[in-house]
Amino acid sequence: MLKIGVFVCWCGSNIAGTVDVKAVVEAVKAEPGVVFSTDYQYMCSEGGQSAIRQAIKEYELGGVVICACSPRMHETTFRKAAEAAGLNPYMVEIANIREHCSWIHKDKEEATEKAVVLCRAAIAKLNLNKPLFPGESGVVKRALVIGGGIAGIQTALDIADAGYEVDIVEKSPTIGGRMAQLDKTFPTLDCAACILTPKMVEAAAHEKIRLFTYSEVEEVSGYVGSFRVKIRQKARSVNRELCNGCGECIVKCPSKTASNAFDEGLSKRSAIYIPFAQAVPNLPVIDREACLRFQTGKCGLCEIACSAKAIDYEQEDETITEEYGAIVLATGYRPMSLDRYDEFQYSQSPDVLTSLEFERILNASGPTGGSLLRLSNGEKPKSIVFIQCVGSRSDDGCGKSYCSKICCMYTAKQAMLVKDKYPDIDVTVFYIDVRTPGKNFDEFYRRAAEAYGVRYVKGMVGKVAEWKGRLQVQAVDLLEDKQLLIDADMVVLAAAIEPDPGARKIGAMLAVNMDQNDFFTEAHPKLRPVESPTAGVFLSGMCQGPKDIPETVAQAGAAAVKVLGLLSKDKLVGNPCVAISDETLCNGCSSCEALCPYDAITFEEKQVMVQGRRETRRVAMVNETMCQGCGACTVACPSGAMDLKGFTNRQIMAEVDAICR
Amino acid sequence: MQRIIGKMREKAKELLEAGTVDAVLGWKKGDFAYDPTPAFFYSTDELDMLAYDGFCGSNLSKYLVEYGKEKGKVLVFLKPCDTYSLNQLVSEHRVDRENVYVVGVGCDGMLDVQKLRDKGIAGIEEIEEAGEDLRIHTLYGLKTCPRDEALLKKCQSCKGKEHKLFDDRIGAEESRDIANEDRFAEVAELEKMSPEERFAFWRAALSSCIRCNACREACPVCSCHTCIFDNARSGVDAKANASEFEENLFHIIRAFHVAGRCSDCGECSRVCPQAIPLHLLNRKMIKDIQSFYGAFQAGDSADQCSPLLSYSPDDIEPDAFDRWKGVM
Amino acid sequence: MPMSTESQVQANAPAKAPTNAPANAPANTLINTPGNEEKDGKAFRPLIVSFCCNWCSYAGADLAGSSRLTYPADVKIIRVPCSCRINPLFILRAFQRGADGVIVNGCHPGDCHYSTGNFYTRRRMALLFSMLDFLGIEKERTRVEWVSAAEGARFASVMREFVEQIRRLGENKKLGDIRCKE
Amino acid sequence: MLKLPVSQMEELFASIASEQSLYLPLETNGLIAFSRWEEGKQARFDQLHCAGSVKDFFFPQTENLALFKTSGKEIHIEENRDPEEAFVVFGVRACDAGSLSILDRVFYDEPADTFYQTRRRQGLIITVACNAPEETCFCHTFGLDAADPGGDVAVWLLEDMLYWDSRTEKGHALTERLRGLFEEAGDQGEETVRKGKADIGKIIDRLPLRDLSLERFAGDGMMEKFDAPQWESLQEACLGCGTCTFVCPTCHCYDIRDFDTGHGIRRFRCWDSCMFSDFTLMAHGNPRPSRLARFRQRFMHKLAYYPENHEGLYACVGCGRCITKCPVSMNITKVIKTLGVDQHA
Amino acid sequence: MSPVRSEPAEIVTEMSGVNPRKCMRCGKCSATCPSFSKIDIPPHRFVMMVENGEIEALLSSQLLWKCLSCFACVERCPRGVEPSKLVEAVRLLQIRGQGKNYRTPDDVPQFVEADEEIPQQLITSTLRKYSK
Repeated sequence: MLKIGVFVCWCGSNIAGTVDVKAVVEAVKAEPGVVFSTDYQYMCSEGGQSAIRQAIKEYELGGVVICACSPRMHETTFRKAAEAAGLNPYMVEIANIREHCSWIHKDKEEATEKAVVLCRAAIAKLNLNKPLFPGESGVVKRALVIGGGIAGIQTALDIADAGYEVDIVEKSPTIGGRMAQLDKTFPTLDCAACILTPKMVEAAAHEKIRLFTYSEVEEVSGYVGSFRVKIRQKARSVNRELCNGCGECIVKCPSKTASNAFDEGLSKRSAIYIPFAQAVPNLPVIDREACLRFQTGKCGLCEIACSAKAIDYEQEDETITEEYGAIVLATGYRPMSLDRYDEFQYSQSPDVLTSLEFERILNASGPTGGSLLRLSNGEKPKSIVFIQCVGSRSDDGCGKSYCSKICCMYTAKQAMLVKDKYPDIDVTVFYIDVRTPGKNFDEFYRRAAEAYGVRYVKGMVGKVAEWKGRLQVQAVDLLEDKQLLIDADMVVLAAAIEPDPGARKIGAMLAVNMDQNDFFTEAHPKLRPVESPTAGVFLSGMCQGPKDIPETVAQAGAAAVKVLGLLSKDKLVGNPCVAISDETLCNGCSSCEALCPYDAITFEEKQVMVQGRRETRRVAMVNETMCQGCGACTVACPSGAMDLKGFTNRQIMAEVDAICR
Repeated sequence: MQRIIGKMREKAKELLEAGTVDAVLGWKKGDFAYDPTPAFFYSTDELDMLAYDGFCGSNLSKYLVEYGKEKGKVLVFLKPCDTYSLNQLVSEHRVDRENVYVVGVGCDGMLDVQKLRDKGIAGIEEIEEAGEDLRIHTLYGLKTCPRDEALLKKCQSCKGKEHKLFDDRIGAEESRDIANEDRFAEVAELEKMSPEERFAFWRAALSSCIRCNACREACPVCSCHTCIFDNARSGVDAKANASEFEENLFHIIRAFHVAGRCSDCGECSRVCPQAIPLHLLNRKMIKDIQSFYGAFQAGDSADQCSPLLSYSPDDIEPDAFDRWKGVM
Repeated sequence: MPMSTESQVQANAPAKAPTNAPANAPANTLINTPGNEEKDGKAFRPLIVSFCCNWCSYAGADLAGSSRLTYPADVKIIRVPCSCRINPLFILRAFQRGADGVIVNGCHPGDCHYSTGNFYTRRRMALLFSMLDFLGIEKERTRVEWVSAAEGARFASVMREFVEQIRRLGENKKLGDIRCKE
Repeated sequence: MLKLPVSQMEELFASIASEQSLYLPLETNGLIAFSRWEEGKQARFDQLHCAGSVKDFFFPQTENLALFKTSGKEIHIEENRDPEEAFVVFGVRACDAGSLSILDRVFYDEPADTFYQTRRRQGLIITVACNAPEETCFCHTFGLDAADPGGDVAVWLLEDMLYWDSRTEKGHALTERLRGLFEEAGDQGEETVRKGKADIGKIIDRLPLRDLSLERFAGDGMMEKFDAPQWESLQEACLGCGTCTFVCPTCHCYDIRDFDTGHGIRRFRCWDSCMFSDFTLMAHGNPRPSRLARFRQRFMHKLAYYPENHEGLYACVGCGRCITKCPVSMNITKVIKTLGVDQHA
Repeated sequence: MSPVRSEPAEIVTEMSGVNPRKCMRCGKCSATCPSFSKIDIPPHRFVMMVENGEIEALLSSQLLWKCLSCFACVERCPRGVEPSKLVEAVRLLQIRGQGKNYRTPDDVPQFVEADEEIPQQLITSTLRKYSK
């Protein structure tokens, strides 16, 4: 039987004032296994700890119970003390007789009685304790960033700058993401391309960074420190080694009617294309859906035009498998579809645009070459109306319940840009609230209103109608209680943003949950905002929730730091209190696998010894590195095969028994 | 359903001869009019002993759990309700679907010989199905009984005549329509009682328990290699109910362990030698699951997730369970 | 809950449960009903087992302590990593061994340290409590509370309230094990 | 032989119950089972068998043996036998009555089981002849006579009259105590009983299991069947539950277990079943690891090992409970029939 | 300032099944209302007044009778508040207050036959009242 020592702390008068410490020492002497019990003024002090160490040696104790303050306070202290005396640190149990006893009870007799019970429960548990040893696993010192927008680029750069290798997987042909589509950025009005392009180039040139553009993550296995990821590189039909990016192919391409996604579909592009001038890599890709060669077999002009012989119609998708220690999700966002907002004439009128479309119109590289024109007739508008919160803050089943966070600021920016270039255009913004928390944000918005004369009206637009070649906007001014009818030439809708739909598939592969809006959930909303619940998977940028560029960059850096913290370790030491499956009891039913939040349980066919016979059975295997020790599986397991080390069924029942004795 | 036995034998013969299957799991003729036994048939010349009549109530799915791969592929005859159980076993990886050839057989509702005995019919020698009636030849003369009055409890509220999985079917369209009582009606009756009355009801019922484990052994989802109640290391093992508490514990935990997995096949009540209405506990769980978490029946398909292994952020609070009473 | 109407099931139920008829017929004392009497004439002091998850409710209980917020000593806390570690067996075990009430405390739904643990707890306990109620066991003896680490005051008041509730209910007779009472 | 109009049975019961606890077939929870008689409760002789057998009175499913009390680190052992009680079981059939002699041989064997002994001393068996044997009856195979059921007192219920014939000292003593209730049966009564017996005999001759023969099992016959190939197909249906064992009037295996009450250890015994996977479980496991071995054990015990040790007496009385109660209709008669055929002769 | 939850307000929310607290004051109902020029209390204010318990004032409002029940506000409201249903409920409250509640269903055909010019919406609105 285990030899147990019990140490009852006075905690000065904190415990001893209400609990008769000596009586507790005496009462527990009769408990099974207890060979030694004593009390001390302050167990956590050096004197107290050395008393523990001494007793362990002197009485050859196999385990100790400390009756003191909350284990949340000093469990580690006492475990270390025990370890110093050669005891396994998990052979220490704490009876919380301060927070849960002396501090809440007045009556000394009652408190003493309860302290004895709590101590008994700890002894009963300790009698069933087993030495525990944390598992160790290695760390592959490379990181994967999924998504090559500003979030992904920044995370990758920060990791690479610290000396670790990073791969970026981006599904489109270039990195840059949404930010590359923007004209200017708030609140400084500096040009998006001017600040983004250098980062794109830096990422491409960085010796520690590899770019997998036009690529997708296909499969993920493994766990923190050692993920195996299958990446599919889609066929560009252009040999990236040979191409020199001259662009001759694009000029010669006869198929020029494909919708240009970079311009949000407002312009056309050729079948072979580079998304935009500063694309990284500067490498064309053939859109096989639009290419005559692929659709009809009759063309080949690009091949002829290419002096580098880089066009390769036979090219196929390539799949590579890489190992990583950490994965960062930076899958970004898109503006939601406005199909269900017909009252604003979005689908009917070319002059009703989303903000991102309008951004392209404002952009010098955009469909109008930067001149502000009505797409319906190419004329300069006289009046522009901005409508806020289209699809955001909705509870009607069509939109999003959340605030998209960036619209107030970019609308102010766009209004200001319009007014700056064309002071004669009337600009009206209909808003519900203007939300400007952020450094220099409110000042920025006030500048739009005060310095540029943008008219802000509190109230929503009810409908937009085409009328006599213009748009009639019916709205309300809530402060005046007036209904307004405004003639406008262009209407810009601040569409709600939503996570990129591709994120769902990736989330499922990595066992990262999504909330009801499809944003990835954090490990803890306040304290672990850039970590996903799956160890080794981190979140960066919009995929976690709406945020603007500075916030995205800040989060990208934070995610990078978390990755670095992980990669800088040679070994990962786990929490030894993890689930353990008894393979002789396991039915292989997979109940535990279904609810494990960490994907820590897998099943395999295994030879199992049962009553002296060998049988092949499907049994659960717990990955100790991935398991976080919640214990959900232990209750889901009908056969009782799954147990939790440190909190076994027998231990908890022994505590129950001791308390109810 | 004796009318389809010919086709069943033909099918079994065909598949055994073709080598498609290595064994046939069905029912074997017994000594009396009402006691066919589940049995494996390994050769075609045994097949004349294959039986299918009104007393084939046993759910053969359970036998597939222990059916090892080394024996090869097996043809199993399943009634519609039995297929729910097999689906559940397949979903729990307890049966390899590839290893089983399912022939769904039609069902007229199965009979309970005890119901005849309870009517005072003793010395049963032969039972004929004559339309809506049973003609029972006994040592003490000819007796008759309406067929519907001799149905097994589980067949009084049939989940339907649809086979939820099968490779082939025989007589599925010919299943006789039987009175289909609301399967939750009994549960609802109990819910209406006061807690004291319910307590008395269950005390009376469970105190009859002799812990023979028939309910557990017959239950297709109670398929643990070692039950916690047999496992000396579980801390709750017992061979008898040595106190009222243990009578309760065994059945509460059993119902909880099969919650979300129980296909409501009714075997627990059918096999209980003490006539304890054990299915009510399981049905209560099914009813609760449906009213708390939406439509769900284990065994409907092999790829659905048990409600106890999933959640919704806006689930009801545990203390609010009784507000949902009577919703179903 | 609606009061009972005459029902068939009820009519069949004998008033007192006759025990395992012959097996224990000659006065088998193993099976018996727990005694009803107040011990030594003292006021009834219930025994409450309070399971607390390590991250929220145990910390909440600690905060109650460090804020010196009192609640009756009848409450004894058992620490588990997460409320989802609590097996219905533990709850039944407590009742068997003489607990008069069991309360399960976890993080607020959505705040679970392990993200989803308490969601499972919520479903399991809803079904368990409903089943106990179905068996006629007082549903007031069991409770689930979500207590955050910041809710020390709430922890104390929930415990006070629960103890009071159990005190009013009296001793747990329906789920106790007579063998443990001797 | 004495007699009493059936209409006065209630008075008979009341008289017996005035000094001894009386158990007889009553309907409880939808089952007919031996239960304690109280005034106004209707005895049920219309079904042949009670759900449990008379064994339950002498060898109850659970029984306290001892209590180990701990105080500090010391243990005190206390005997905690359940209290003694004089009792009468009325309505026992020939098969159940016959089972007691099988149990007696086990429990009286030195060292005698004093728990069983005490109950046997305290208990009195009043049998009732089976006017309407069931198709599942095969007591005749074991030499029992449903028409003359034995016990301390044998009773016939014929033509609204109860005929009472005490057979043992205990039976005579009870008869003496109740004498005032009865009339002499007289020659006419004897004749009625004789005719009743003959009628029962006629039915027994028509029973489907009439010809069930143990001929091939006599002597070493069964022992030779240990390796019979038929066990394989017989056991395939068996679920491994303990129903047959627990309803059987002759099965008598038990386990001794300890229960930690928190204040001490309660040692009790309870029925065990050789069908259970944890039967006679030892450190290395169950000595019969397969279901086949466990299934075979039950029948080998009844038909070979027990007779081997008890002058050829089989440990079965042919009550037929296993036939009606087995969830999958596998039972001893099917085993006897299957093994009785020499397939590999 | 604090909203007084008077009893009529509760009746109105109960009758309509509308929770006015969901309103976030965007004004889209008023922006969308085709009768805006004819009404004294714009729909968004109507919702606010219900929330504040000012039913008395609403009972004498013209909006009750000028509202076309076109349900545009219901359709457009991003919060699912359904202002027109609140108007309907107050209107009903007003009618009941006069003791003129409930036409019998038999009245409907006469109603329709009496004037073929009768606007479809009025009939719809009448029928809605019966279903209350």
